[in-house]
Amino acid sequence: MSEQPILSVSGLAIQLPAGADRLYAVEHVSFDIHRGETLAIVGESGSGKSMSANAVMGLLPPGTRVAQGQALLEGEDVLRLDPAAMRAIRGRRIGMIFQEPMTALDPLMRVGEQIAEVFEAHGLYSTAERRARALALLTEVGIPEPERAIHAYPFQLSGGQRQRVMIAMALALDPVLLIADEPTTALDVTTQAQILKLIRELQEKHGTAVMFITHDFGVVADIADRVVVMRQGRVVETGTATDVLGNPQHEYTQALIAAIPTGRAAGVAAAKAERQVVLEVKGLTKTYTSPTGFLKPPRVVHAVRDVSFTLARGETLGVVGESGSGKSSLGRCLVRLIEPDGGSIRVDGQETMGQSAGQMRLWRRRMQMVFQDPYGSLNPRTRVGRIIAEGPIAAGVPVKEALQKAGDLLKLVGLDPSALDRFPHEFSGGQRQRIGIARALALDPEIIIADEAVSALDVSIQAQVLRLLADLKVRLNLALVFITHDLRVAATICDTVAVMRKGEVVEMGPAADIFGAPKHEYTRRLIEAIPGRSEGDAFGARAAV
Amino acid sequence: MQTLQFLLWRLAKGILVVLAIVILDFFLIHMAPGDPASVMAGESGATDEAFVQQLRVKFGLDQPLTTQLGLYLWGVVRLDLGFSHRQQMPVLDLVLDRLPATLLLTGAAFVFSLTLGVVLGAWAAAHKGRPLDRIITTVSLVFYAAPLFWMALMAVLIFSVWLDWLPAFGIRDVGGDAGLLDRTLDVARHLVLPAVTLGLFFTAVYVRMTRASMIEVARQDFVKTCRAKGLPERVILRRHVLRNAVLPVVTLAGLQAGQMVGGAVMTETVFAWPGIGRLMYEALIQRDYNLLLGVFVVSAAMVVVFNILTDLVYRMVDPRIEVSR
Amino acid sequence: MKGFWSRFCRHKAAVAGLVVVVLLVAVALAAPYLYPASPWKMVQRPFLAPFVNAAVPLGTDTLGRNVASGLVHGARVSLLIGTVSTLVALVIGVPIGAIAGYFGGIVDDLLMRVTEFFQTVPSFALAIVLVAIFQPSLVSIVTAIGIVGWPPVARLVRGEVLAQRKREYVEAAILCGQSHFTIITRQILPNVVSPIVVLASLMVATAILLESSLSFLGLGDPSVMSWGYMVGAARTVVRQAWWLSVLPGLAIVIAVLAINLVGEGLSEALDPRSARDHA
Amino acid sequence: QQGTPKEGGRANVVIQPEPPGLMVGILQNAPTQMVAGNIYEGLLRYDEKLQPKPQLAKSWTISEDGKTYTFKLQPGVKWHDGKPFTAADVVFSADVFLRKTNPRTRASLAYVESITAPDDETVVFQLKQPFGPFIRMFEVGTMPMVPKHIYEGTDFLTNPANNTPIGTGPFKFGEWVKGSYIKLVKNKDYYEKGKPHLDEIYWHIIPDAAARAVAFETGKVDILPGGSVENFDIPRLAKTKNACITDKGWEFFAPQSWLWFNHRGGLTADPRFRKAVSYAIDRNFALDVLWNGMGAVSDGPFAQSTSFRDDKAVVKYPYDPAKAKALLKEMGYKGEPVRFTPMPYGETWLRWAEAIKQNLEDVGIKVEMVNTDVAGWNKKLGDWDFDISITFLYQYGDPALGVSRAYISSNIAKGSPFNNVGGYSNPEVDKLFAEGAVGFPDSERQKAYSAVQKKLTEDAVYDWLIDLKFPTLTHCNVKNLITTGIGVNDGFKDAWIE
Ligand SMILES: Nc1ncnc2c1ncn2[C@@H]1O[C@H](COP(=O)(O)OP(=O)(O)OP(=O)(O)O)[C@@H](O)[C@H]1O
Ligand SMILES: Nc1ncnc2c1ncn2[C@@H]1O[C@H](COP(=O)(O)OP(=O)(O)OP(=O)(O)O)[C@@H](O)[C@H]1O
Ligand SMILES: [Mg+2]
Ligand SMILES: [Mg+2]
Repeated sequence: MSEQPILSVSGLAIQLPAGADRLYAVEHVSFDIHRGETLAIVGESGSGKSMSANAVMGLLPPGTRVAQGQALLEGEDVLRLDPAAMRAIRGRRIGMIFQEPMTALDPLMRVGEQIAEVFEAHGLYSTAERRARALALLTEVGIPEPERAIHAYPFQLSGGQRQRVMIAMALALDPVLLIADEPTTALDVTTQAQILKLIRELQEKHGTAVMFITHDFGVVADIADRVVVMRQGRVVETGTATDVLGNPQHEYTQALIAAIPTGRAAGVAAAKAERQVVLEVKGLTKTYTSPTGFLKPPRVVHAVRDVSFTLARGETLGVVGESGSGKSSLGRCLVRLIEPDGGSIRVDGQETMGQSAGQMRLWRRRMQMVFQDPYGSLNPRTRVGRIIAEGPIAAGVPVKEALQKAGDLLKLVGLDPSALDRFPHEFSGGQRQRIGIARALALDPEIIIADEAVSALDVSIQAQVLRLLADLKVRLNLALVFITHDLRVAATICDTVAVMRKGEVVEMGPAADIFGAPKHEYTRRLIEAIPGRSEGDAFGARAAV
Repeated sequence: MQTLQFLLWRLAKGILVVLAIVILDFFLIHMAPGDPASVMAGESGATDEAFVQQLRVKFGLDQPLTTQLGLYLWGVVRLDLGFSHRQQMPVLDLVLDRLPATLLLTGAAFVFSLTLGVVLGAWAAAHKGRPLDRIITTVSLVFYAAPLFWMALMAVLIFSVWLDWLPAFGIRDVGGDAGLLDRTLDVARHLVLPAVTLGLFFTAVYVRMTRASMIEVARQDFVKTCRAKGLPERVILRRHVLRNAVLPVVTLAGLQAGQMVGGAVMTETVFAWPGIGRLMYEALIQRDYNLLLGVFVVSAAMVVVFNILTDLVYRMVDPRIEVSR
Repeated sequence: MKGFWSRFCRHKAAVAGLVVVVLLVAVALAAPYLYPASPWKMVQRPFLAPFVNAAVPLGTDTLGRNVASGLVHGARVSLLIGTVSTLVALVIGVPIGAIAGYFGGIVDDLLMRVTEFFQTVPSFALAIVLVAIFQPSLVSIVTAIGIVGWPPVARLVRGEVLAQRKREYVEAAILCGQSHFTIITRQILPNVVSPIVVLASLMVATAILLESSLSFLGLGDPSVMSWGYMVGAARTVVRQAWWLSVLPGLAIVIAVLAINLVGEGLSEALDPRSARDHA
Repeated sequence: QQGTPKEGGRANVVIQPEPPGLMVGILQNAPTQMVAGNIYEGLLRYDEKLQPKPQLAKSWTISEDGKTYTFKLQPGVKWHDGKPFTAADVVFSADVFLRKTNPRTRASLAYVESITAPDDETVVFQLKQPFGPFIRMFEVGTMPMVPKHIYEGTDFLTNPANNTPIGTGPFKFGEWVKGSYIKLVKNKDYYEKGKPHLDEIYWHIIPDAAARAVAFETGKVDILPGGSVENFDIPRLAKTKNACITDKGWEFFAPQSWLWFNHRGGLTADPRFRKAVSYAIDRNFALDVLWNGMGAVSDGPFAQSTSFRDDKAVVKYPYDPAKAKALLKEMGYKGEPVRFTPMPYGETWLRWAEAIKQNLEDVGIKVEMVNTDVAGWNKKLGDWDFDISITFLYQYGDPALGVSRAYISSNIAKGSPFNNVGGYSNPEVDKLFAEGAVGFPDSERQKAYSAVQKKLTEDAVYDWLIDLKFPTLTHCNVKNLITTGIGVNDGFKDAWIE
């Protein structure tokens, strides 16, 4: 490692505008990336991972600025370049991929053109050649039918395909450095595995240096050569992947690694003598028909097909499956946010199908939901206390009493009751999710449906929330339907797991059985795609500790 | 093919809407005090009851309202908008006679205001928070809030009376048999002042809309992607931000284009532009029911047409929309 | 509330706008004390230019009435017409838009067709017909302007509500057992208030100007002095007495600008999130 | 009389509002008459003193008993379509066509027993009884000649020829671009040799008063007929280069403005209240400020230029607020509101209404203004739904033609804003007006009309305001434009442009 690093960052400090949560987004950050090497930057949300990457890219958000330090790209300090010179570097010598494939592409432009734009930006090739190269790139990143895809608009591609387009764009000019800012976080396991594989292959082929930002240690284990761990704007630990994962020095790193869901089935509730069934679902079906035009056959999607299960108090049913398999649709059918087409849902033995809105309002209190998006699921203009108290108030509880209870609930989910008077935006994602849980608990439900309740959170927070849920489940003797695409999470918390594909439950059984001895081929594929597995037992063994 | 189906579907719906509007308008108009017979009688300066009654019978106003409506609707269905007793001409002829002038004026004003509004709005957005932004938004707001007739008159004073650059009123100079090119140029010269005054009023709206929309879009992720590609800021703004930002502006523009058909009364009056807005206003003042309804029907039809056009434009600009309901 | 104020005060322009609005309102309220005589009273010879006679500092109009007095008294009526008719438009447009956007389906279709009806009739003509039907008076004028003005509000609100409707917090509210009414009013509407405020501040201008067109046609409320009336009446004498249209026109422009600035400041201040964006 | 005429050229004139049509036999509104006066002709014209002059009739005689009117027609007159104009056309026009289409003419023709054509060039009107004003009835607006060969046996109102009017006048219909202009072209076969002098006339439709003023200033139009620009603009325009102004040409119409009082009840039924109003109003202010001093203050039901006006007979109510207050006090007026309906005929009228309201409030009368648009105003007055309103009416030179209609009880009928809408009903007045109409000779008429003027002013039936004059503005190179008592309405056959 004596050769000159591709990128060498030293003493980087980024100043935040006045009034932000801290003075510097990052401080004293230093790291090197060498040719052909993958450096993973991990750390909880807000630790300054993206800021560091953006600084290198010269794309800091307005109001922030580099206060100190240098970033040498092949010996040249990119932090001191004028905008024009920086633009010449972007896309050409440094490529970048972002987290959100859904919004990272211009919705109004064909993807072929968007790729060709990279060449155009740097004044390379003729129009025809640009197109040819775009096509070659699409082929290289493994998009099916690239000839057609080149004319596609982003909305016509799946998330994984879009991320591939992003990669094609980032690698179009064979940059020496690729910065990937959580490129797989928004994808489901199988797609994530494919994208990771793709990045690795391309890196090997082109010898690119990769700066990979993630909060998922599984991914780190899969892809990283070396690791930088960040916390609150500072680097707390640096080292090779094996060292950091196998033998973390800093207590924060240790805590992070400990927080990773083990992937081992918990298998607690099995001992319970007698199941007290609260929810009984039989033959539930939901089909979406969306009209496509005048006098044309509508598009039909079988989102839920003939799903049946029972759920008892104190039990957790995990629903897993890749994106679009119908998990959310199932959850929503249960609480009747969408109306199922057929089947039966019994709560405490009582049939709920075909009830009037008024009747529904009564039993609905017994079945509450925790949502995925900690931002979207809390009304930004309502104070937290009110958000939690709304259910009881609607049920006729006096406002004062309801607010008092909301305070208690906040304590229950581990928040300070002073939070009552604040607005959601003043909380972190994990805290917001706790608020969401408190709200679900406000009506003393028997059943809670959690739809991707921890997917948007980073590991350490995820672990906290999962623990909270597990704890509440036991304390309040709740029945829990836990929807997730993260099999490790499902394995950690669920008693029973249902695996869904295209609306159908292909396999259902105790978590230990499903993960230990998957019967269905689809389940096996899902499990294989879990990041970190291929790294072998170093990780798995440690995680089992 | 899909577009054609969509068009037919929208058209069918549009026709129903127009019919419903005819009925509502019909009653609305008849609720206003006075009727065409009394207005006509009044104008002649001397009348007797018998004369007014004779007119009423002639205009069919003596029949029950529902019968009148029925007759009218039956006419509309056959594309016959009735007869203007006052102007002694079929309503359809009168309206079609005036429509081109209005379409020319409002069309020009529309294009002018849309272009200027989008350009200025984009410019303001690019300088958000800086003086240029403030100046653009404020000036456009002044044009919005200033009385239109005053602006019109000032424009006439400056450009017609003092500088003598542009004609003050009318759609063309009468007389002479000039060639087609000369005639076109003549009309174009007459068009400038009214179109610009009318356009300036609407510009403010587009400036605001474009500005807000640009700022919104500029925050989106894909803009960052573009930067990461190394695209120059200029290109990003024009090719990506503006294009995405223009969608809501298109919606608004569609709405406004429809409204413009009937919305240019003041401008047409001040500039003696022989358009439909004036026709409508005169018909209203004179309670020329058939003519007024005719104008309403045509302008409603225009609104429907413009709505469809907007949707078509939208479909062209935004690939995500396959079918809008 | 404190947060609201500090957020609002961060906008210098908005604060300036607020100062102007407050001044205007103060002038309007003080009108009877500033100029106790009726603004319709003919006090001097007609067409007296401004800054000539100290008793009529802003000159006199066609009939020799005091322009300054007219402006001061007119502030009251014009601000009233501008704001109340905007409120009327909001009172009609917001619920219709909210209901259409929230319930969707047939309800939406139906309400939007109604909205379309009001949009296809040229608004100026509709206002004239309405005022003619109900007799010109402050009430009928305000109502007519409101009726003409609500469709854009409804459309805007519908669009925004439609977008909010899909957010998870609305679903959470449904699960809480809140009624549709509560959800619309307490959950959704506060989130769409910003664009409404901005639109409304523009509508104030339109309302004042529409009143001037009406009174020019003889359909104003003849018993009250307003800027719209002054502008309308000055129309035919622009050439010989520029101040008759420029002064009330200026008053309208200033009021509209100020109200707009306040509107923008409000819409940002109303949003608790903006504290962060602005830091 | 203004030097030697120059042949050729075009007159650009403003017309406002756009006329609904040009068939003057059917449409009696002002803009129609103004344009159509060039196309159609009557048997006679009238000079400024309202004395008859030949037109289609080259000479006429009135019998001793005042009951037989014999007209000799001009020879060789042709309709614009080439057909000859004969006595049969006159009989058809007066006896058939206008009886059906023109209510004002119809009323006067009630005195006519028969209309006959002894030969092609002679027409005889035989009256039932003497009718003094009859000789004033042959002007083009009141009795235009219409072609029999086109209209006989058709539905006059819907005859397609109404859109392409055929007359005998000095100009023919050329083209009408709706909303823009009406073009008339020279009638080369006009029977008066050497006339007209102009090649064509363009009537420009410019709906906005300010734009009309600009058009005049920039030389786009040469003639602004009375009422086509706002009064406020006239002094300014009159001072511009090459501008000439005249208030001639309204003698025949003699428009007079007054306040209607509703005699059917309420405050306005009380003569003391009406008198108080009359005293309260400052007519001179209105004349100076609103009408640029053109016209004259009115003090009785007969305008200054109307025949049989008797200054000594009228009781006058000059501006005297003190007297008004005294009268109000006397009648015990306690501030009950009175409704005042202004006439929405443009800014001048609205401003005037505001001034009047202010005058009334100055003496303590509480006024409630009721604004409407034109159609609503017609309806309100026609339905008698008002207390006080303002109006103006033409007097057509003779009290029997233009004055009596507002006072006689037989003319009280709902539906028209131009009959006796005030509802004043006095058998004595009815009788006097009837006597005046048929009195013979004129001294008899004068007696009756003097008595009527006294009676009406004593009663303060209405509040007469101003005898209006609508000045005509032209560029000074337009010569000989106004030669008769109906001014611009009488055709441009004598006019030329230097
Ligand atoms: N535009 C901005 N203005 C002000 N502060 C910002 C801005 N963007 C980020 N920050 C702050 O900078 C710090 C680091 O943010 P950064 O986006 O780098 O975190 P991250 O490690 O990428 O987190 P995540 O995993 O959530 O993406 C945070 O404290 C954040 O609040
Ligand atoms: N409102 C809807 N109208 C039509 N189709 C829908 C609708 N909602 C979902 N679908 C379709 O139903 C299928 C199941 O969607 P669902 O959201 O239940 O999947 P999911 O398993 O929750 O996926 P993810 O992991 O991405 O959240 C998908 O194909 C989706 O496109
Ligand atoms: Mg980040
Ligand atoms: Mg889902």
